[in-house]
Amino acid sequence: MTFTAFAIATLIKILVVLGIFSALAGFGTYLERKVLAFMQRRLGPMHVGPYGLLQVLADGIKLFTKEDIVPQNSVKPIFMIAPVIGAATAFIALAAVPLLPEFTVFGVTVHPIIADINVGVLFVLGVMASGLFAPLLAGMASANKWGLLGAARTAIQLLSYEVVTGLSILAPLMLVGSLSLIDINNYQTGGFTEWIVWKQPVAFVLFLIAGFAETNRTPFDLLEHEAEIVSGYATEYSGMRWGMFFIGEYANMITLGFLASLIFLGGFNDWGFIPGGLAIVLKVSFIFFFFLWTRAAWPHVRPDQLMWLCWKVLMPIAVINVVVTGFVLMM
Amino acid sequence: MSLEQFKDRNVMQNYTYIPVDKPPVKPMDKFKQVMKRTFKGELFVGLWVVFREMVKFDIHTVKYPLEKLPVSPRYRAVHKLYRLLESGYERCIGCGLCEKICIANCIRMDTRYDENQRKEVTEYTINLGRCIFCGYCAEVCPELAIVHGQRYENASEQRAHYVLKDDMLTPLDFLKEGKQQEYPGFGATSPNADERIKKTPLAY
Amino acid sequence: MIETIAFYLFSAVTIVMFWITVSSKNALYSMSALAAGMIMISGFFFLLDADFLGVVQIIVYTGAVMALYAFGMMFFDTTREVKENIRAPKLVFLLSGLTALLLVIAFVAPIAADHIKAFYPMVEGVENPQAVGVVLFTKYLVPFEVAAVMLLVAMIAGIILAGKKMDESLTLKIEEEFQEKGAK
Amino acid sequence: MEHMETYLYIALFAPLVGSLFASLFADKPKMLVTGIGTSTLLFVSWVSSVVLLMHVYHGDVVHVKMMDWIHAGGLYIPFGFVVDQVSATMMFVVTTVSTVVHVYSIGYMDHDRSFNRFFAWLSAFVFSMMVLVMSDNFAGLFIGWEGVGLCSWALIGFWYERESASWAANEAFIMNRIADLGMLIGIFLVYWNFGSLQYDVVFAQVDGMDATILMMTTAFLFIGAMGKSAQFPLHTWLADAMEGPTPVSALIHAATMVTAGVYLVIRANPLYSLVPEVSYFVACLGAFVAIFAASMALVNRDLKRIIAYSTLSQLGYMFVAAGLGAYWVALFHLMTHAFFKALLFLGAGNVMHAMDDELDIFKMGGLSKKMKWTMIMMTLASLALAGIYPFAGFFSKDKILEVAFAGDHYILWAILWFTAGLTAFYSFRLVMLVFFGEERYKIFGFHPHEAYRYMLFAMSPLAILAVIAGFFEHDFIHLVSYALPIEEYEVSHTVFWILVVITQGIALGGIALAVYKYSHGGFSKKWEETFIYKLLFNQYYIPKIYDEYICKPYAEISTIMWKDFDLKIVDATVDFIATSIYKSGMASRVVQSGNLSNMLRWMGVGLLILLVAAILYSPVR
Amino acid sequence: MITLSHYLILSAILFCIGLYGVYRRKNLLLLLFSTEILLNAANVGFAAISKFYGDLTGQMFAFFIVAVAASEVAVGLGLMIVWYKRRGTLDIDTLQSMHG
Repeated sequence: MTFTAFAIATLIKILVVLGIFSALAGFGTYLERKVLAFMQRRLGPMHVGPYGLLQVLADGIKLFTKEDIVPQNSVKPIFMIAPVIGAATAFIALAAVPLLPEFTVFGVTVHPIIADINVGVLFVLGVMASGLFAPLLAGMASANKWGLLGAARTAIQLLSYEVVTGLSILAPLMLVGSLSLIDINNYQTGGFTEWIVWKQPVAFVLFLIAGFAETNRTPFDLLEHEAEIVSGYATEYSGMRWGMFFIGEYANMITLGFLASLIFLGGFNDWGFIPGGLAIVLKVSFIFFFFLWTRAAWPHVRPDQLMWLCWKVLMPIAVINVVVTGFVLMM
Repeated sequence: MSLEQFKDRNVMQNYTYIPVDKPPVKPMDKFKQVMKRTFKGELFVGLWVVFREMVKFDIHTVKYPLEKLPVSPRYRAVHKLYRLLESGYERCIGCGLCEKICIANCIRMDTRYDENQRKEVTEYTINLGRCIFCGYCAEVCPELAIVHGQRYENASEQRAHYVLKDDMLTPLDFLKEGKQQEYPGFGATSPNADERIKKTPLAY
Repeated sequence: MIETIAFYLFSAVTIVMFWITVSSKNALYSMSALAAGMIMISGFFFLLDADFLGVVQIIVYTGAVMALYAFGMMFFDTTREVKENIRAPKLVFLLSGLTALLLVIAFVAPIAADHIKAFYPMVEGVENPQAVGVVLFTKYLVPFEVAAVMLLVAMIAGIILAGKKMDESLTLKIEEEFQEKGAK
Repeated sequence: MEHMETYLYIALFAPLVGSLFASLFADKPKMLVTGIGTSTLLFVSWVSSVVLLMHVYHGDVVHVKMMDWIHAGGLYIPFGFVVDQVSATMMFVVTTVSTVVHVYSIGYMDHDRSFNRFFAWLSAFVFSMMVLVMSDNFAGLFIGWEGVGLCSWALIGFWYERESASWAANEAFIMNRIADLGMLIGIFLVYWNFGSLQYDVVFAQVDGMDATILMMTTAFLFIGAMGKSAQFPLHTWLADAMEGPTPVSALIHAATMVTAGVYLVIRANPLYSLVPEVSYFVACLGAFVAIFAASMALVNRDLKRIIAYSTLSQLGYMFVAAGLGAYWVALFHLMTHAFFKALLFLGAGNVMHAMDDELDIFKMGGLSKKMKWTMIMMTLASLALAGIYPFAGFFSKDKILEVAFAGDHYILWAILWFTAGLTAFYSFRLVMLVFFGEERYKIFGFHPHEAYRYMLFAMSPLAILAVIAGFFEHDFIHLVSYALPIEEYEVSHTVFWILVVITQGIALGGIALAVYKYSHGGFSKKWEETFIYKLLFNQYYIPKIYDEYICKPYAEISTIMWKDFDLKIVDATVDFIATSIYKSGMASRVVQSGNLSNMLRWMGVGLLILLVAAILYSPVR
Repeated sequence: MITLSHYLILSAILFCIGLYGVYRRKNLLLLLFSTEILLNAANVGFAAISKFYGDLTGQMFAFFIVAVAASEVAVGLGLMIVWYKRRGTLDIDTLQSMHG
């Protein structure tokens, strides 16, 4: 492929991914509200459009047209950049994720991955990790004590759970022997029984728990715990800047869903009669639903419980899992 | 939901008492608790409950502006000022008890003697912005002239709207149509009041 | 082509970011700029086919180190203006400028060239993480283990230092503190 | 062979263990367990030595290499031990005497404050001595050599509160150091020329060596031997060393350490036998010392000094034998001498104890009633010393005379013959003055008493050996014939018997003279006015000469060097350097402001300089 | 075409920016920032040499530098916290109780 073709293809992929996932993130908020409502015997948004479907649009319009308030004592450039970091890192992380199996459109074979780097998993994790700068900088720049507390919680929570994420993912990587997500996917071509989740159930659970913390979801959403610190790092934000945090958060959730599906749940391989492309969408949807589900079911934890859970429960389990995996592999 | 259901205040049989243990202090105990709670499936119980509710789709939403829940007769919403059924005069005799008893200081009245040497109420305002809807005024009124109504939607664009006496006073045509119901609610005598009265020595 | 563009782009951004880091009076600017610079550095690593190093750079530096610094900043209340009494700024410029000049001369002149021999040549067809792993766990096993121990020690040291009671030092005690203790 | 190594290590290290054990309690008050413990361990060592002696009796040699001691560059000195016939004999002698002395000391040091310390040092000495005799190389020998010197110093100065004791200790130590320098030079010469310090390696290469080198080597080694064995002119320390506790004198200054010089000559016999000049000098010096010391013993009034001089004299005999090439005779005399001289000293210790540490024999007399067993044992020892048949001394001493006569060294023979007479005389002078005659001690108010029973029992093995050791001559010859040259002396039967008779005659004559004279009141006072008496009594004025002509000029030179050279030149130079450094430090102190920022800038300056240097002097440019 | 010299010069420039920061900064935290720049500059140089000479040793060095940097942050930050608790400031000029 020539350079130009490559550039154009990549550009198109970028645009498509950006567009789809922005929309998905918006749609995610609608889904969340609906699912939560149903689980709480409510109806959720109903008034805008049929079944409230246009609520997303309404919210979007509201956010875009709202006044962009920048507090006087804040560090303005950083205050303004922080939400962008949040959204950008979420999308950059998506760049190394193979979203679908290869398919052909108009006679052109499309690899639905923007950049296939051979350290894919690490790249995704790394970029998602650097996403912590969004709430961190936002909280520190916004000259608000709740913001600062939210930033401090960001630092400890995301930093700690990164360790668990990395360690939990290490064991499957040892099985596969590659850091490329495509290789990991191909490892599980054998079908349902070949999914890594059966070989590494502990790692899967750990990865999910850590994922909750990394994406800042209930029961670990301490960064913006309404009952304690108003809205945490986002206290001073409004309008589109506030919205960007949420686009980032939902994009991260989807990325995580893709990661979990690819690494543990068989990826985009055909699943029985279901074609691979649909299979992965189903899996990601389930994981996304699972995020909402737990939010409806489970309460928050306290920050000290969170740290305790990370360092004294999850991390040792993860290390033991890695060691056991190592021994098993050696034998 | 019928009114009878609403009146039944005996809810004790639905209460569930949850035994509360002392929280664990030692790390090992904490760990045991986490393990217990994890593997006992309590977490999954929560998940199952919400999932069941979602699947059952037993929606309890009241589409409020479109449908409203019935209000208890003893509900204390915006006041009503009643008129005498026969003459159409206001029931208020200007005794000033409500003004005295109001703990939010929201009732204000001016009175004077009219030409018949009867007391006449010239000004009567209730500042709903300040009112806490405690019901003392209705309770203390000897004439059942001021009572609490059922109107709880009192949003407005101006504060001035919160003190309009005309909104509370039963309109005359309304009275004529016989729509002023005798008040059984808060501040009114209970239906079995006669039985509950203890006879005083004077009665003999 | 794209490598050249990327190199110059990254270079420019990195230099600007690092310059902001060292010269800004606002500590938050410094930190953000440093973090940005670190990510750009990882871009160089990707350009240089050191994928694994690049990812490590992102995870360790931006993920961990800079977050720790941010945490420290919250501790030290330095999220705002930093007052610094800078002495002899000209000397500073002179020193670093001269060093830069000399270093550039040293690198432009082919002093170091043609004298380096590859001890662990990269093998074609082997991915970078794999190659890195092989070298790291054979030739550099002992340094690797030592580095691991060092990190562990540093972690323990950090915990102990930041823990309670460590700010009470007998040797550095100020006179009043002793009297205070005595009064109790 | 394996278990023989075990015996070797037991024999070697049991005393060390005892010493370390006792030293644990060195600063504690008396604890009987230290004495008993060290004695037991020494007994164990003795048993091992006897087992080793039995083992080597038929010509086997136990040789172990314990470790590489020094291995630096070309210098390679393994640390090993050898038990051949010579060292087995020495080990037997050393452990026997020291076991006896240890047991004896439990009684002798009974009331001493530093009981534990004494046993720590005493056992340490035995260990050093064992190292000395068992080492298979000159380096190990030197270690033992210095070790016994150190222990000797500590034990002579055991009662360090006494000025005289510590003076005597230092004197002994310094004298030995002077001699050790010679010894060290000798060892260096050995290493330089032979490339090794191992005995077997060295002795195997002896034949092709240059005569001059051999002569120098042997001469320097002999200087060391002279110091250790207190030969003229380094003899003064031995008499002064009597300041130490009597068991120490018995063990160190009679039986073992002082014979180390003889042992060295015997051990190095392949060297000495090739250098007749030095050997002859050794013999002459030995003969001179024999008569020289005996003459001083004639008039001395000090109980222990008399015995010390007799020790000197007997060492002279041994050197004569060694110098004349009859090494086995020297060794034999060494052994017998060890037994009876130790016995003599221990008896003297009993007497001292009885007399409250009084040493003047003219204040004693008639003690035989109170101390019968001591008297008997000391008389036996004296008879042995005098060389009367059938006591041990007869066999060895007579052999020496025979060797001298057979080697046509008639002058030496005459001197030794005369000395034998003197020996008999002074030993019985001592016995008579102490045990017989009028009871002078009563004048001075002493209340003598016999020593503890177990002390006497401890001495009894020595007494028995002093009597019968001589009869083992043939066994001894058989034993040492594996290690030493045995030469048959061509003396006809008649001559042999004549010699025996003459020697016995003069010895008996000496005894008779002493017994007769001192049972009748001794010599008259006018003898003390004669020049000879004064000369002898003042030890030929040698201590005085040393003091006048060596010590004092040395002190003066030292003073001059101190005041003029040291203070004015050396100190001034050093002070100048120090002051200049101090001043420059004061001047540059400001640089060290403690300000991190400034330091970082200085670091930058350094970096800049290095960069310039790197660019200018790049090796790959 | 980008050659080794490009990278090395970039590395040198970054290094000198870091040096400038080290000389100039008086706040301990910001001083540590500058040292991070120094380390990163070195890392770029190492990685570049590693690439252009086809030798992994450079990358190995870079890895160990990263490890060192991480340890340095942990310990350095701990020390700074202790210092800040005692003195309430991070100015280097207050940190000279041992001047000669």
